[in-house]
Amino acid sequence: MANLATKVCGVTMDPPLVLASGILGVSAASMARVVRCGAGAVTMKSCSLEPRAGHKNPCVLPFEHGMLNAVGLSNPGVAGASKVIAEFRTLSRAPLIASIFAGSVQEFGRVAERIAEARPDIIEVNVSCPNVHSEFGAPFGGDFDATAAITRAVKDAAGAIPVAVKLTLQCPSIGRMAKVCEDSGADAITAINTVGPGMLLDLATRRPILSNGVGGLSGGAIFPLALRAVFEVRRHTGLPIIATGGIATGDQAAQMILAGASVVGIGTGVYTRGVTVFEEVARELGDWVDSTPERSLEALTGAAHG
Amino acid sequence: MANLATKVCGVTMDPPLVLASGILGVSAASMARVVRCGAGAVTMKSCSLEPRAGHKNPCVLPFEHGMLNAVGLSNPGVAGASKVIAEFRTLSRAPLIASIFAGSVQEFGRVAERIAEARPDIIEVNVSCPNVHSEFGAPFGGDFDATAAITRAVKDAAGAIPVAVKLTLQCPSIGRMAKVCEDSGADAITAINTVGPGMLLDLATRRPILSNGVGGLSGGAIFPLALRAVFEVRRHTGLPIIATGGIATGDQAAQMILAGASVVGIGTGVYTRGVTVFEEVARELGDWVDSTPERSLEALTGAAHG
Amino acid sequence: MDDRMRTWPLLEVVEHNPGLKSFYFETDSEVQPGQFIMLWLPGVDEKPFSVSDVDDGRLEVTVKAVGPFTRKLMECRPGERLGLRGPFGRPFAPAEGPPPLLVGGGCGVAPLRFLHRHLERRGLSSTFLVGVRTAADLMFREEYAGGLAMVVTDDGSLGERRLLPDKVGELLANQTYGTLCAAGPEVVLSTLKKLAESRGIPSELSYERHMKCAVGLCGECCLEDNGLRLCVEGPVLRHPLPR
Amino acid sequence: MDDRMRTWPLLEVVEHNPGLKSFYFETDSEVQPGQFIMLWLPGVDEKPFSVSDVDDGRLEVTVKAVGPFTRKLMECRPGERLGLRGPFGRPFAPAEGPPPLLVGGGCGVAPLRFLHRHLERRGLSSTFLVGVRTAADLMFREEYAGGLAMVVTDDGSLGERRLLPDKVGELLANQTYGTLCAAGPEVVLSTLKKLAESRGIPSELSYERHMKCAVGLCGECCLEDNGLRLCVEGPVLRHPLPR
Ligand SMILES: Cc1cc2nc3c(=O)[nH]c(=O)nc-3n(C[C@H](O)[C@H](O)[C@H](O)COP(=O)(O)OP(=O)(O)OC[C@H]3O[C@@H](n4cnc5c(N)ncnc54)[C@H](O)[C@@H]3O)c2cc1C
Ligand SMILES: Cc1cc2nc3c(=O)[nH]c(=O)nc-3n(C[C@H](O)[C@H](O)[C@H](O)COP(=O)(O)OP(=O)(O)OC[C@H]3O[C@@H](n4cnc5c(N)ncnc54)[C@H](O)[C@@H]3O)c2cc1C
Ligand SMILES: Cc1cc2nc3c(=O)[nH]c(=O)nc-3n(C[C@H](O)[C@H](O)[C@H](O)COP(=O)(O)O)c2cc1C
Ligand SMILES: Cc1cc2nc3c(=O)[nH]c(=O)nc-3n(C[C@H](O)[C@H](O)[C@H](O)COP(=O)(O)O)c2cc1C
Ligand code: FES
Ligand code: FES
Repeated sequence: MANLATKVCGVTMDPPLVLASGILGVSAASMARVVRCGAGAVTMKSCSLEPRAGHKNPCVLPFEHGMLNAVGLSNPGVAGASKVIAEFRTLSRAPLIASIFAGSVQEFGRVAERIAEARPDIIEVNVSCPNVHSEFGAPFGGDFDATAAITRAVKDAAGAIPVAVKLTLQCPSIGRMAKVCEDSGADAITAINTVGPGMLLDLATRRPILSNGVGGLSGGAIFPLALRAVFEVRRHTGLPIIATGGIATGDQAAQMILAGASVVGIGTGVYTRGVTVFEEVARELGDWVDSTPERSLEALTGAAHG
Repeated sequence: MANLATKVCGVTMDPPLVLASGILGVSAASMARVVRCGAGAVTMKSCSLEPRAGHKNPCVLPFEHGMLNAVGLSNPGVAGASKVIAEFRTLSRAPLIASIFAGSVQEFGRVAERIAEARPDIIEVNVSCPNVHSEFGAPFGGDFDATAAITRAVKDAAGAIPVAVKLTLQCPSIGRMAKVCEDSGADAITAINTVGPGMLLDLATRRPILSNGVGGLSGGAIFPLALRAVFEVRRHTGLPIIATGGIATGDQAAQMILAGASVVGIGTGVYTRGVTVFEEVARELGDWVDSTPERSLEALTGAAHG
Repeated sequence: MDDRMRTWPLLEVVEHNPGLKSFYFETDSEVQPGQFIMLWLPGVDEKPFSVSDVDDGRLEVTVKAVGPFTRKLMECRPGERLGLRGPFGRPFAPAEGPPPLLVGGGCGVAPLRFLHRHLERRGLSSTFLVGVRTAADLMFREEYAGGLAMVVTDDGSLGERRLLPDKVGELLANQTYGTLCAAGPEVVLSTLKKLAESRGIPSELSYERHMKCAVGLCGECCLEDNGLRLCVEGPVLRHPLPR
Repeated sequence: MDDRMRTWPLLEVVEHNPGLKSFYFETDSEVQPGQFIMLWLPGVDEKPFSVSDVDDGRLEVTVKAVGPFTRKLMECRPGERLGLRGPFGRPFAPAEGPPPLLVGGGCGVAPLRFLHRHLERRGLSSTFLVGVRTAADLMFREEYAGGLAMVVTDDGSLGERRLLPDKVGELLANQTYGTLCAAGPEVVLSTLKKLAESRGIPSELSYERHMKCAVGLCGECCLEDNGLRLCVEGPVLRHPLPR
């Protein structure tokens, strides 16, 4: 089978399939298991300076076409996350991406500085979580200047550790936003976070089902939106792209590669196809690469733009 | 069964199920048939000042979770549309909503003036089509000032005919946008248009499948986004709402009513459930209304906010 | 093959006459005679074509070059990947009882040929009449020259020199058929419809209109009088018509 | 009932002891003993509960009031609508061969009772032992007081005065069982696991951890040592463990 190993910001992921942030990313043991199930790298659940409790249940809500979630960024804080990184290193040699968020530009810098000490392979900057408006104001990810400032602050704090900025569709132009990140020093783009938010109501009680009222949309429903986002990011920048959004098959992963992704993130696919989705997508992706004249993922990356 | 007849801007729709714009809305005969299949009102395909050819095929692309389309607003121009209105009046007594779009504020006024002469029951202003960027610039629907100006221009031209503004999610806040429309004189809000746009690629040819490259996302995938949009519009305004986006069942229609919709639009549901979707949703909606203590749609409208 | 677009390698191309070819694709779908597929030439356009046979896992469409799309299609070679979605639409549904009369005019021969073979494979008999302007327009000439179908041409270059509707009138007068199944130019169809009506038998007629979505949404293919969508309620309509 | 949230009317509530009740819902789902559902009190919270029986289209859960959620639940009356999604997780799968030993401790009685009835309805025999601190903690006391199950209590208020693991040790020493199936506090489970190991029989143990998503995404329920998700790979784990 084709060699799928892929280098992003100097970090080798084999296969180029990454566990997306917020999925099974709270403990070292669970991330190590995801690696045993075929992931080439894992992303931790986003962490903040201090621990956060998150929202009450229901906070995850499957529906016919995907999933709504409003977990509320529950996390053990950067200190707890750093311990998890250290523990993960004892269990697995796969690359680990730490994900961070914060309520201000300065705080992003502080969290980055702290997490950098734990030496993750990449720091992913979550400027785009749709579930924490009230506490942190509108998501930074919709604002070019705020995103630029956060990117610079995190880069300053991260030292040699590469920084990926995770973008949202809830912005005027995701392509231009990616360019802003590139110009501000980002080393990679992750696209996309959940879409919306959305809502589902229960007819009997007439209430939103999610305890938070609304939640971010993920899964199959958003695949075409994520694909087009990746296509746009590639048109606007030369940065490597971690493509995330609705991917659960090799066909979808391949579309992302053609659109410009270097590696592919899987979140909700762990639900729709089970945790061995990584093994399965790797096999399907490999078969596809083998069926092309190029027989090389790198040569296929962005080929839809050719 | 419960009486479902609903008055919106003085126009009675029975049942309160509207054929959404762009679906079977090009000829009088097809709209009349949709009424025979149970729709309480029909919306015409959006028309512009001059005729437009639209995009080549493929321009409509079903996928697992919905549909992408980039029909490109093909239409016979306002003169042709006016003839269709006249013909529809000879075939059906159901209310007809004319949908208009244009490339400038002034032109919106001119199209409104012309279409008003044909006396549709409501004029719907499509400020939000995602498929005509290049020719008309970024969609007006993302810009508060542009949408306000268009609303005023159309209201001025429409005389006594009520005006509904059709909003998109691709704006900073759909609730605030609705308020802007209300303040500018709109009589109703239609929410939402298609989402995105999105893209799907063919692996073999490595091209986007849609001739236009990208297309608007509709159908089941967007229902939670549309529901939350309607909820937000209701929170920000007192205007009646025509809720559109992913609705194909009575349960979904009922969720929209609870979120604040007065009537419900169905587009892609005509594909997923067949053209008799209107009859079926009316029956299901009626059963639900009968199962509530209120037994009245009006009393249930917006009840999720209570 | 389903409603979603997917590309398939072209397995084989057979030229019947200049500008008249059959194209073969692998298929995994149940297709009924009278149904059509949407054929996508990437970068060019996508157009509807009747399926002219499905046999042994191979789907066949037979196309006449009439304009830009069909001319481009004539240049396609085996191995190229073309997009297919479908099958779409209501197929022929001849009534049980006396055998049907199958009538194909021009490109309308394609779906009737599938119907004819389909009935034959089920041990059902039918009478098959094809009519074209001139011999060079005839799809599957090889087959029909051998007598599998009655052939009429406007110019007498093959089979009887006769206008198609005249021949149908004669057949209907001399024998009892269960259903008249036909495809061809709309003017021909409306004459055939009247002939069937006057004999008191139902007709199943396939109409060719421009199609865009093929899934019943865009309204492009709707009939002017009753709003029926030819891509869903058609392309084969039974007379008298449904709602 | 499925993965998606839906509200169902509460059909009936049966009080076993103060703060210990069974709740009944209509159901259309196949549920296996050992599986759990997520129960939503709108406006309050949503928590996991083992199904304690499914009989005649009625799903039963049996709950002990231990905190804010379960106390609120005790106030629910028939007719109220509560949300359910599920069933989730891996059920008990006792090996074929000699009958299993079923052991329920505390609230762990609930899933074992379902398993016991389930086996009974299939004509399969099993030995059923339940253990609680004191008689008032026993779910289905009415049933077990009658001898359907062996009962041990820490304080001797019902059945034998005996610690649950001791009793299990005795049973295992005196008879051959195919599988040890158990649910209860984790400390008890780890003792039982060792007992089964020392006898060389597999154990199927149900673990109760806090759950959030119940569909294998959030990571809340993962085991510290191997990362298994109790909502998917559990709550019933077979020892030795899978990957
Ligand atoms: C349900 C359905 C089934 C069809 N089945 C077949 C089939 O099996 N084989 C086939 O060859 N075509 C079939 N067609 C017609 C086919 O779609 C057209 O031939 C095609 O659109 C021509 O595209 P073009 O760009 O080459 O020519 P266009 O530019 O679209 O047309 C060129 C000229 O040819 C005329 N024309 C279009 N179609 C025909 C026709 N069928 N016969 C004569 N003149 C025509 C047009 O009116 C125009 O004047 C079918 C159409 C429909 C709706
Ligand atoms: C798979 C699974 C199946 C379950 N099945 C059942 C069941 O059938 N019946 C049932 O009553 N409960 C069951 N539980 C436990 C149930 O989910 C908890 O009782 C519930 O979360 C308590 O919520 P609360 O807000 O009332 O109390 P909390 O505030 O969550 O807890 C209050 C106190 O009780 C303790 N506690 C929690 N659960 C238990 C327990 N089961 N026994 C003793 N102490 C406990 C907590 O640690 C805490 O100290 C199950 C849990 C899981 C994970
Ligand atoms: C339950 C859940 C929790 C998530 N939590 C986070 C998070 O903490 N940080 C983050 O950047 N993204 C988070 N996401 C977003 C995912 O990482 C991913 O970007 C998104 O779900 C789209 O990918 P998918 O369709 O494969 O799930 C979460 C998604 C889900 C479903
Ligand atoms: C094929 C197609 C064409 C459409 N054309 C228009 C249009 O011309 N004008 C408009 O305002 N909306 C148009 N729409 C958007 C619909 O009216 C509707 O807002 C959207 O599809 C969401 O509803 P649905 O999920 O029920 O389809 C179109 C949608 C589709 C699928
Ligand atoms: S081709 Fe679109 S409705 Fe028939
Ligand atoms: S409860 Fe979320 S992974 Fe198990």
